[in-house]
Amino acid sequence: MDYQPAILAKDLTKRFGDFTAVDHINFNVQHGEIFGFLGPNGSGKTTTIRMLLGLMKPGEGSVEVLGLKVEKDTSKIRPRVGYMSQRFSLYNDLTVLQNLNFYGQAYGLENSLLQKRIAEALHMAGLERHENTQTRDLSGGWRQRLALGAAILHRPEVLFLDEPTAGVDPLSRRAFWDLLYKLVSTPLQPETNQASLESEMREQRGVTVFITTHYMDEAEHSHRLAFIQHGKIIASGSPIEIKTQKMPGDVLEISPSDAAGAVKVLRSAQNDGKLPLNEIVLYGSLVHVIAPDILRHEQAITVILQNSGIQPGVMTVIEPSLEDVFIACMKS
Amino acid sequence: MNFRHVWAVMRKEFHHIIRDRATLFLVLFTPTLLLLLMAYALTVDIKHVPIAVLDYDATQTSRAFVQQITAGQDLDLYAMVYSIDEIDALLVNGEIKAALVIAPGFDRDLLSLRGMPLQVIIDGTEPNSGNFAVEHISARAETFVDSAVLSQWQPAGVSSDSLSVLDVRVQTWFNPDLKPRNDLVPGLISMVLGLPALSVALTLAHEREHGTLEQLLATPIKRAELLLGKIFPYVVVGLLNVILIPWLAIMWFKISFNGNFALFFGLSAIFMFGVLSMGIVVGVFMRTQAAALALSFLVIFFPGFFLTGIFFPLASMPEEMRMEAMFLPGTHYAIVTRGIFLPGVGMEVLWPYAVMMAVLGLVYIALAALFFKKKLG
Amino acid sequence: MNEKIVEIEGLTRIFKKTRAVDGLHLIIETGELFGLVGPDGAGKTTTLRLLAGLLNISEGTAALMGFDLNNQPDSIKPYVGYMAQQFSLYGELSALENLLFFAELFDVSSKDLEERTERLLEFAGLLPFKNRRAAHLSGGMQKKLALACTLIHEPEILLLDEPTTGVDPVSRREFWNILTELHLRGTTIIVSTPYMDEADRCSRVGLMYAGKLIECDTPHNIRKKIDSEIIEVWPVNWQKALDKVMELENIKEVQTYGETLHILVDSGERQLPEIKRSLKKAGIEVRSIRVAPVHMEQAFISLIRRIDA
Amino acid sequence: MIRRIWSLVIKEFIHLRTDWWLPAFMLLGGVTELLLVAWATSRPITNLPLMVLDYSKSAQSRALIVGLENTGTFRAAEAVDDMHEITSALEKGKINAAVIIPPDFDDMMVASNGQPTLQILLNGAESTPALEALRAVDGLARDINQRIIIQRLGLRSDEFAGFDVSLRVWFNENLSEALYTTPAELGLMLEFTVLLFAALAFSRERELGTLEQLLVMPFSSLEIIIGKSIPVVIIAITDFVLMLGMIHFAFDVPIRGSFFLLMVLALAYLLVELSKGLVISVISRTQHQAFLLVMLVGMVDFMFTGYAAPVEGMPQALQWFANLIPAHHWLYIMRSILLKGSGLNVLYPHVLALAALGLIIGTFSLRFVRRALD
Repeated sequence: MDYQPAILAKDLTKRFGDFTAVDHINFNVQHGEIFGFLGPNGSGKTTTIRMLLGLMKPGEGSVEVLGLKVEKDTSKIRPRVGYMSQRFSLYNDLTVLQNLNFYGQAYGLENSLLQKRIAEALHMAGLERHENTQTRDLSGGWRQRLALGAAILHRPEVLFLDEPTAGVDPLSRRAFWDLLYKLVSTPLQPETNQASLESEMREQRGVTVFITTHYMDEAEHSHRLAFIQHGKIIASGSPIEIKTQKMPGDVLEISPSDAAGAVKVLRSAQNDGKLPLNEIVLYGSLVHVIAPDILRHEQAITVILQNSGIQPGVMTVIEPSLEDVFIACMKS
Repeated sequence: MNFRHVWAVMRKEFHHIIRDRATLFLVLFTPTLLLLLMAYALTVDIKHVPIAVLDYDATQTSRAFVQQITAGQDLDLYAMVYSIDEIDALLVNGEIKAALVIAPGFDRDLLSLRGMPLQVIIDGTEPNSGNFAVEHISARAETFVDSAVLSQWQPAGVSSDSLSVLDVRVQTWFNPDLKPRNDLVPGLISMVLGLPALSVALTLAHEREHGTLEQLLATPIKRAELLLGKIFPYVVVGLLNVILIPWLAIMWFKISFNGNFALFFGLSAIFMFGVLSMGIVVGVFMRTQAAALALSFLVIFFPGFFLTGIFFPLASMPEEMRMEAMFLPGTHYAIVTRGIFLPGVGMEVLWPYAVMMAVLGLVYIALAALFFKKKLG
Repeated sequence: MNEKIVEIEGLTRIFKKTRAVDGLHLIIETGELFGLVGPDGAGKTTTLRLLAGLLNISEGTAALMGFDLNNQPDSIKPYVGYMAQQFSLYGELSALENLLFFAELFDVSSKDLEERTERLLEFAGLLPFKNRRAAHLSGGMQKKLALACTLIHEPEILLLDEPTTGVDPVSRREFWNILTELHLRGTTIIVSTPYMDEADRCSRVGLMYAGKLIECDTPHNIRKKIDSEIIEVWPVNWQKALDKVMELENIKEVQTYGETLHILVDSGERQLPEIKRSLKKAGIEVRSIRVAPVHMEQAFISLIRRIDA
Repeated sequence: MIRRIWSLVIKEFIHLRTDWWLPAFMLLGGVTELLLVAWATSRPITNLPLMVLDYSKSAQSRALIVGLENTGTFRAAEAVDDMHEITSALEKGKINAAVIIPPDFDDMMVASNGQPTLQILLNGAESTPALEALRAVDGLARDINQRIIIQRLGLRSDEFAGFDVSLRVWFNENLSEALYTTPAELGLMLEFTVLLFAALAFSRERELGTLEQLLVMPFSSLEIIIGKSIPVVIIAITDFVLMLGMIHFAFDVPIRGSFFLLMVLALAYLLVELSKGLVISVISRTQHQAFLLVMLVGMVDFMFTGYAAPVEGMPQALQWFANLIPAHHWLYIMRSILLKGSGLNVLYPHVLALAALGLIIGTFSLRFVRRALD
């Protein structure tokens, strides 16, 4: 059997009138890989996912999922993939349990297995005591968790997640990523009758995950990433590759006494041409300044800050975070 | 009441209606299309009713009689039959709507003026055609009798004048030919103009379903302002129809419009306010659009169709139903439209109805405001 | 300057059986940028809705600018800007029309109207898109427009419920730049957020848990509350490393984040060599290991864990 | 496949339970509404307000007034003293008819060669009651005429059988309006219920955004359609039975034919309407649009059921068109089974027409909806 990537997109293009939402993008996702698909709002992420799922016909190009042509074999692919859409994957007027039951039955899970999976999903989502709550009464974070629980109920081979952790608290986001890792690293077991032969034939690989997120710290944990902007892929590779290739300089982390003030002062210095910095970013209570060979400017920065009555605090050169890279990419 | 708030909501609603072409088209033209359709379909003249004749008498007189009743366009002789069973079969099959049975001795009895042994059998499942046949046959029978009497008694000095003793002189006001279309079309306006009320019922539920209501509630807008702002755009949409519909009625259906158009327009506006307030009450109580739709069919559409006296005279309804009909703005408006179209009456006659519609509108909107919680939980 | 603009005492809201907000006490002074954080379902949204006058208070009192919410829920509305979590603009209306709509509802005088809408659109970077329908704006632009809508009446207090959820990092920063700007101008802002880097940008942070406020302090102090330093390890084999680290002594807590481990210790400097050694001995390869600054996120997780336990 | 469909059916029912107004409307609302409407409309036209201006004030004129009241068409007549009152009442629409009896009425009636006159004023602004009033007055006049003629000709009344045509009404011996109106009203409500709910099936999920999720699940489009349809059909058929029971027990509408046949054909009819509803559902982007389309389609159908006006009287083109309307055939079938006790041997042309239409509309709908969903 020829080697097939889990997802293969060739020259994928979609136009809406004059507007090209997705513009000849190419990528592949290997089995058992977490593939992060990052881009600003409106860059074509959701359109791409819709084409990958066969919800939208590509204008040009083709998509293969699990070695099958999406346009032709939609019905064969659907049972083997899971999808969590950005906002609306649950029925608001159904209870938590009813939603899960519906998902499970729709994917043909047998009763005992379904009960087991539902119990697991409830546990993962931390919703054990809320089975009978109507979904519209859940908080935003809980809703996302429930939607994820529902999407993996049938243990899909490929999981498409469109901003699964939006609005989810940090604790649950971590639990969620732990779970993703577990899914990816646990070999698929042919629990359902369908497709068992094929699954056995494939090697011991876990779930393939195609994920979009706006949390760059999360994205950092993907195996591979693609940045998309204006419908084009502008960078791809492992997080480290992207960081080393795409970063316009080093990052100096400063913890000044007044972070917002420090940004102002440094920006004006930058505008006056006193400091040749690429980027000055407020990062919580910290400030990141980015420039090639940053240590050259350390002294100047200290002086400028002190002159404005701001204590520069500790300054360390750190590995750039993906967020720094992302923003740098989007701005260039 | 801050009219700027009302205006703001109103403009927003307008945008909702106008920006979505398909909805705009449907909202604007559904009432007119329905009226056009109903005016055509509901006001047909009955013609060519198929009947069967069973002539036991089989005389020249009876044949002449049959000839006479089937002469015009009204009744068509479907078949001459020879037994009641045949009539039964034809009626069951729906091939005829009525049957005429001429008893043996028809000729003899008629000439001796002992009576008129005729029987008409009609299909009770479709009384419209059946009754029409009965009336037609009765009328013909009468003239037939008259001529029989005349031929017998002329020698004794009886003239045709003295036979029609009681001279009934009928004068029909406002609609001389009693054409149903002339009063049904004005009446139907009240029904089709009720349609925007159903749209209004949806708008509140729409905001609830889409989450925009939460944001709206956080503004200083008052309940009544919000509700009025939602109603007015549909009043305007309705009033566009109020211009279109009389034009259609006059130009297309050749119905005379005898009243004052400005008055008609003004009273229509009051009606729109009344019926839309009713719609907004539904919207206030229902959480989802689907439910709002269902309820408005129940309390606005069907009653507007059946209980407002358009098809069925209010006077003949049970007392309780008449009471209920009083709560429907459409009941009053149907009187108004007919009054303005046909007799062309003015405010001196119509003011009680105008007052009733306005009062109903105010009561409904007050009710809506009362039950519309400016809170989420 | 430092008056109490928000005073909450024993604020409670009960839904059927659950106490979504349970005896909340909080005082916020004029000009604060107050961040509300907490796990999902902690009651943040309910609190904000209560403050916006959208829900009835079950028990307790809350006053905004001296107006009691129990008695004068409508009096506060002109002074408050509220942005709901699922803020949906009217998609059929253009950006400008949305703005004008709220301006009129908030009684912005007509002479200010034009100047103010222009300024806000400019402020939100939406000037080139002012005639585009809201439905056709990108997610980030929609959020900025939503914020502009809540700012149109120049409210004294801003209540923002997870305003940046689903927004990309670039737009998120722009959004927060706007907030910081407002903060510097003296607007009181209460914002709930699941992003801990955002919490870090607040002047004060309240940590909610099960309807109660369990911590309330400056970000700096909250980070100190965990009383630890952090050693960040990126091992080759994550599961094995975790098992080993858990066995180590003198360790307060281990947090996992994807493939990285955050080990909370008393002193990073001192314990880093120890840990390096132990891992090496156990044959665990690491890609990197270093002492990392404590972020709000680690503090948050640690604090929540302590309560849970 | 069955399991997947079943899961959808369950989900739809849960929606209905949470949004309980919907089924309440379908089941109880429909029945209650039908009860009210039928109650209000199933009476013959009676009780019409009448004014009498009696210049004669004689025994003859009083007898005439009693005669008018005895027709049952009019309410007790209101006596007035001058013409002005009648004019104003007519203009205000307070009365449907007025009778003016001239001063010489009594004399003319009694005189051997007299020709009494009677003036009737009808309010044409309401033509239906006006026609009914005219009919009643005509009938009475005919009776009086006969009586006078007999009297004047010196006939012996015991030999005379009268010239009235005797009337027999088949299938509806008492000429009860209810037998005629209620099945049609039932048909109308049933149609709207089915159309409305089918039309919401997809437009609702599309508007709320859940349709996308449904489409990526391993449902085939056929399964989705079936799953969405079953609850509608179940509820509609229950609704039908309830409404049928109601008109049977409350309005004495008989079920003379085969109940089984009626149910089978009802089911067939519901499927046709369902198909139409589903098409509306996929072409509408919002629930609002779906509703407006239902109004249009539903009312077009209703016009051709023969409820308010017989189809036979319509222009030829419309009569031809009526044959394309499933509701037209269905109402004919329902009336025939209920009132005439007809069987398939009689109904087959309409049954075949319904089946053919069902097949065409159903196939089209299925292909159209599937294409829209894929």
